[in-house]
Amino acid sequence: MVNAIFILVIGLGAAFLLGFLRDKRKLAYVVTLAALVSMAWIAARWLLFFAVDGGARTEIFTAGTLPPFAINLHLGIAEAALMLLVILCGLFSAIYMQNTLMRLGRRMMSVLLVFVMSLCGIILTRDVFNLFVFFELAVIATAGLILLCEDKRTFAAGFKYLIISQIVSILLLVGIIFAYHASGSLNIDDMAAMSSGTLKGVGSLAFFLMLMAIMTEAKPFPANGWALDIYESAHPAFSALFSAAMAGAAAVYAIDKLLLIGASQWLPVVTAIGLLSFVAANLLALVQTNDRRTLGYSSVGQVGLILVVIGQRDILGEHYLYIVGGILLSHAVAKAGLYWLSGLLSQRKLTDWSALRGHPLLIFAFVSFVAMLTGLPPFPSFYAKWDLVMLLAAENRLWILALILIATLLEAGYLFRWFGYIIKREKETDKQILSLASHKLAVVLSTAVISWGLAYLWGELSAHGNLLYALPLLFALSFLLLDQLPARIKNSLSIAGMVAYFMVSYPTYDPLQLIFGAIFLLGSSVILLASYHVSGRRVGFYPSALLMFAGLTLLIVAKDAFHFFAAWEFLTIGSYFLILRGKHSEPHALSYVIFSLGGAFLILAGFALAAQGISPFPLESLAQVAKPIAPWVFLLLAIGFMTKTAVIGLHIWLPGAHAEAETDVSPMVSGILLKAGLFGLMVLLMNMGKQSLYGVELTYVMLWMGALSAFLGNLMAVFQEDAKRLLAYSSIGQMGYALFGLALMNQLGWLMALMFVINHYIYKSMLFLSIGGIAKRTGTRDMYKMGGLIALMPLSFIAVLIGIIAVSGVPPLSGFGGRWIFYNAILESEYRLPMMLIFISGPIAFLYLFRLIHTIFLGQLKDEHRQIKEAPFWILLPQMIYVVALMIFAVVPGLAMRHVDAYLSPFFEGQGLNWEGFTITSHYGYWSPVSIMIVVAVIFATLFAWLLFVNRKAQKVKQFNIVYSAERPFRPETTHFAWNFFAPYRKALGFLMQPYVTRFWETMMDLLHSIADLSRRFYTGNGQTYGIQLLAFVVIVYLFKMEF
Amino acid sequence: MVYVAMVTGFILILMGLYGALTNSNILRMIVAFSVANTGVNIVLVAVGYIDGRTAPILDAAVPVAEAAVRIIDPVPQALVLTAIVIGLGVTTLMLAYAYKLYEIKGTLDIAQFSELKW
Amino acid sequence: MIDLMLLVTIFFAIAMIGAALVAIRVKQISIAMLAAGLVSLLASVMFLFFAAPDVAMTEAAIGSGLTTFLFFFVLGRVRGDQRD
Amino acid sequence: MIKRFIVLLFLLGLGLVFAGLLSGYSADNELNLTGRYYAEHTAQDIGAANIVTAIIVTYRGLDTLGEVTVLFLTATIVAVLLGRGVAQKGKSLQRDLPKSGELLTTGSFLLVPLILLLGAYVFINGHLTPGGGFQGGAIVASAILLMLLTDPLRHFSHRLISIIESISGLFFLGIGVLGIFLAGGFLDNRIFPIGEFGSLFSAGAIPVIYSLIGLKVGAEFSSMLVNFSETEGS
Repeated sequence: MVNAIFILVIGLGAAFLLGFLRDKRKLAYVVTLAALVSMAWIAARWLLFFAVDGGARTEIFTAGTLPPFAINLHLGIAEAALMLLVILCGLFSAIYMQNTLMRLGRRMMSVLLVFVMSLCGIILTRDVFNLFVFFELAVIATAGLILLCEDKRTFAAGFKYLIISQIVSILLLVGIIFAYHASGSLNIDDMAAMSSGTLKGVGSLAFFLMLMAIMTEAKPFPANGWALDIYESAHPAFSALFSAAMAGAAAVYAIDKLLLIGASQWLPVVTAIGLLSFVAANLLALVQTNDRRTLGYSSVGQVGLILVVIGQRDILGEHYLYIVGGILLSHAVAKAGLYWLSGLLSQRKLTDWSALRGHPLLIFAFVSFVAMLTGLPPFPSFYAKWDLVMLLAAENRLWILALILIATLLEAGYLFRWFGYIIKREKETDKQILSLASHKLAVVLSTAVISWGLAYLWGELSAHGNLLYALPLLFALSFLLLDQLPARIKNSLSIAGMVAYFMVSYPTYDPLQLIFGAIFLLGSSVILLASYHVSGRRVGFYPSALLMFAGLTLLIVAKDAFHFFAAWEFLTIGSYFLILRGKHSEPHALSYVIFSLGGAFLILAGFALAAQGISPFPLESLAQVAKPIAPWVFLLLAIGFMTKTAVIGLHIWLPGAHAEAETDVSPMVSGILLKAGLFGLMVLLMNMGKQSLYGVELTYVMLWMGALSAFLGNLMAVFQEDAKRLLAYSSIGQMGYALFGLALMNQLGWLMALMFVINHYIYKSMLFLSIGGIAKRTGTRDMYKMGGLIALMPLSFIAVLIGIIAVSGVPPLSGFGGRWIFYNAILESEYRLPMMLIFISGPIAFLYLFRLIHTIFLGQLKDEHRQIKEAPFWILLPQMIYVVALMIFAVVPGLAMRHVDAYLSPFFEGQGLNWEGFTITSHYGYWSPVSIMIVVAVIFATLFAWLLFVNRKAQKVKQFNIVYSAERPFRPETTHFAWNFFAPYRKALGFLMQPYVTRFWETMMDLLHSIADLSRRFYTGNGQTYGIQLLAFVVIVYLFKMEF
Repeated sequence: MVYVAMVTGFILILMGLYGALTNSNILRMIVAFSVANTGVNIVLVAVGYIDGRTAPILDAAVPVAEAAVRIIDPVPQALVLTAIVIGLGVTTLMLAYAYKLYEIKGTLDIAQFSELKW
Repeated sequence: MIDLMLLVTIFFAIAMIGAALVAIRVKQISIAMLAAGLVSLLASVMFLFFAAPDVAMTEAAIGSGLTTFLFFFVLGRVRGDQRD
Repeated sequence: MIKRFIVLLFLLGLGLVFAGLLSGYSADNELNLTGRYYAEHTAQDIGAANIVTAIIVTYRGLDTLGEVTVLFLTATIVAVLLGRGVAQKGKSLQRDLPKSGELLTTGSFLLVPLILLLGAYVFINGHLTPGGGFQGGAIVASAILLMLLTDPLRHFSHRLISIIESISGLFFLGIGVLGIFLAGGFLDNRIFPIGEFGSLFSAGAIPVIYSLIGLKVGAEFSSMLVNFSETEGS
């Protein structure tokens, strides 16, 4: 094995060698690359030696003398990995900057080499003064590399950095010399080995100065204005190095090393600084519009997170390397990738990134990087964050846990908003923003490949198993490769895959899983039939949809909390991509993903609290969670799941997301995705049962939430003009029923909730499809703009008719069955007051349902609609399937329900229903679906025949044009009878419709933004102010540390 | 004596920092930093000093055998040497930057170079 | 003897602080630069008392000599901007 | 005014830290472990009379390598920084400068070789007497400075400077690497015989290394000076 000191020697030697190559730029460039490649090769060999052969860490002595009398270097797996990261980052940046380096000549190349070399030196050395020397080298090289950019402002940024580094080196030198005086050594291990007595008094102060100085290189908030200016103005390839290699690898590793000396009493300081940076930087990033500055803030935040992990290493034990490595590498790869990506664009506004649209590979790279940064599966940061959160909760460090999750949510917020810009913002066609040089492209794409490689690696190393081995996930990912195929072929493949998967796996499902599994797999296959109506390639649709379905499929079979949560994240992300595809869905998709991730983090926190360090944590163990924390676990999980079911208060994301989605996506997210929340609630309630907190029974609260959701959801649906929004609000109400049923905590309630799962899937999918088909033909979703479509779209009419009968729960369709079980269930329990709300919401539902059929299909046909045709065949086909399914389910509900009933009965003793033949009996009566169907059919047939008979002489009336009295009203729609149809009710109940909740969340957002906008003014841009801030930072940390 | 030097060093550091953080002229900031650097060097040398001993050079006056009790600690001196040279490097770089900044804007007022902010 | 050394050290210390005060407060930059060079030069003499001839040489040659020259080189280029 | 006050306030805080350092400081009466080791072992192991030199060149040779690299970097970056957009080739820098006096020109003509010689002496004897590569390098550079002062328009060959810089740097590295193979480790000076203690050719590779450092530092300082002097005044 080659001595690792050759990494330094080669870097330096090549830099010196370049002095000979004044006019031979090409050769100089080749030498630079060759040096970097050979450095990387040495580091990689060592990494393999440690990782694969299990080699022990080695010491490299210089000057033939043992430490502490000469400088020594340490080489272990962490050093090898970090050096490989740094060198590869340098290599990629060198390739990326080919043109710039060639233009500026050999000098810049040697500066780049020295920069990379000095970072390796920082990582390797075990001597504090040597650390100082390498840091100074890195600082000076930074000041040089800043010049790579043509931007005149970079000069100022470089100077600001030099001011800071002057202060840093003063602090560091004073610290070093007093540490030397206190310990008699300059060697880190030596100092660490001394009794902690050396760190009292002078030693401790000296250590404090050293720590603060090195900490500054990690750019902690608020002493980091200079770094942001560099990030904003420097060459993106250098920013990549500066963020990923210098701050994110070398500086944090130096801090890690230094902490060997400071030991545990300094860990809280590092944690606090890291947390502050993580939260503040992500908050400030919310109001940024410049892409590179945004990335800079994100970088500060991520390094802060790494600092938190370092500060928590006392509880991480053997997981420390895995966790810190996962987060560190994720940040490095993703951040460098994003910076390199930003170099492809010539404009600096976040919205200008819409230029990426039409380049699926680049978008894929972007998504991978963003997912890595936010810690989504299957990337290393996900595994790492999971373990971190588990351990934090086990040690009861809940504040840290909470702040980490909040800051992560903030980060997800602006990153996904950015992604929304890419997908949805108008491209400026007159400007050529994107330039795709092949070497730059190669760098970006290979970084994306590396990100997936790391995802695989971390999965392999994980104690929970590799997520990438899950078949449904692989199936979804494989569609990334197939994305060039025509949509119809991909559609057939998806349907075939999902049906086949169901066929193979259903024997292993229990009845509950079977119901959900059938909906998730077969149900979505039926909806996918509608997707045949789209021609072309439909890039991005199938990977997203299948990712969501993969998440759903994995969710129901998840055995432990880790896999449950991973599946939850998958379905969240997949559905977010799906929703984002809608034409005007950008803000709605964003609010969806923020609420969903917020909910997901609550779930994560809940699991962490429950597990108390047990890993893996089986879901059944939720039942064994002990008393004082059990209700809190319940609360966190319940709110998390209820975010997904859009309970009132957490519902504001739903209407927009469901209504603005594409025609075939709306039924997927409404009919199928919402059930994931119910499934989660069932798992929760089944295992934890009733919990009470401060004397309040939590299931009782849920009952009220369900009742309120049912009532208010339905009420809001009544006043919608937009048919799809109406259906969306109706979903809130429907989910309220289901929640209510579950919260009743009796068998009938549960049965009814499961009935709802099936029913709601069928009729909501059907209604969304038919309304979607109509909207497609008429070009509008506003009901008052339609009318009289019954003759033109009879099949859609039938679907809507059947649908609303089913929804409203009147006989003979299955909705009635649901209601029947429901009322039985209510009678079983003693909650009368919420029950009233539920009863009232029934008729309310009827109001909006009536409107759906009345305004769209009856009345007069609009002029502009005379030529329209029935909805496309492929959209109609699933509707007709649903009609049949509804009929069957109405006649023989027992097909599915009796198994579930049997499955549920062990949980609730002696409350089951009696299933005999076609009749179902409860304590309060019996229900025979078949006879009801026959009775209703007879009544219907009789009435219909009578009507026909009476109306046989009916005349057709021609439509006439209404002429306003020589004047057009200001808003023409106000004169339409169907506009604001329920105005009288609005007068009575309008006070309930005030968008309190929306206003609440909007105020929250405004507040966050104003805070961010105010506090970022703190970075005045004046280098001197930055210097004062650094000084203030040091002094304040000192005063705090002295306090404790 | 050591304390006098050390106090002087610390005072120079603080004075230098004060000058660097209050003078808005870039050149004057650099001058102030070089004063602070000198202060650091004094502190470093003072830490290595032991009263009544001689320079760590072995010659006729300090035979090898008595070295351990006759000389002062050589390590801080070695560190100061390095620190001085590195300080020169940074100062030079700052001066070059100052020149460049002047060329861009025709002023040396640090407050004028704040386009990058927030 | 020792007292004399102490006195001389104190004298140099006061001189240095005085020069430093000039360096950070005086109106003309050129004088400030010279004062900073003087601080450095005084320090290098002081290093001799502290049995550090190597450091003294370096400080004299680099800290006060070379640095001051570089200062003046740059000052010569940016003259005309003398406001504070 | 407020700014000054704030700065004063925080400097007071920093002063508090320093005061803490001072009040807790107790001067040593004995050499500490490291210092004692150097005092006792330098003569036998390294063979250098000047212990500071032994530390700089050998024990902490990696620092010194870094230090030389700092100067190398600085010189390089200054060249990039000041070379940009200034001194377009062909356009000579004809400025109306007063001719330097006859005395100065003649004086420098005589002095420059002497100064160069002194510089060389300082760095070659670094292991015996105070001084060494850095001090010698600075002296060498002062000769260049003198030439610049007498004739500001004199053109120095950047190429020559950078080749001296590169060669001495590479040799420095090369000797360091030889240490890995021939002696105990990177930058070990015992690749050559240690020789008789106190003589010029002793202390193994130290005189060679220090001479290389002297050359390199001299070249780097000169490069900085030349670059600064070639910038055009505004």
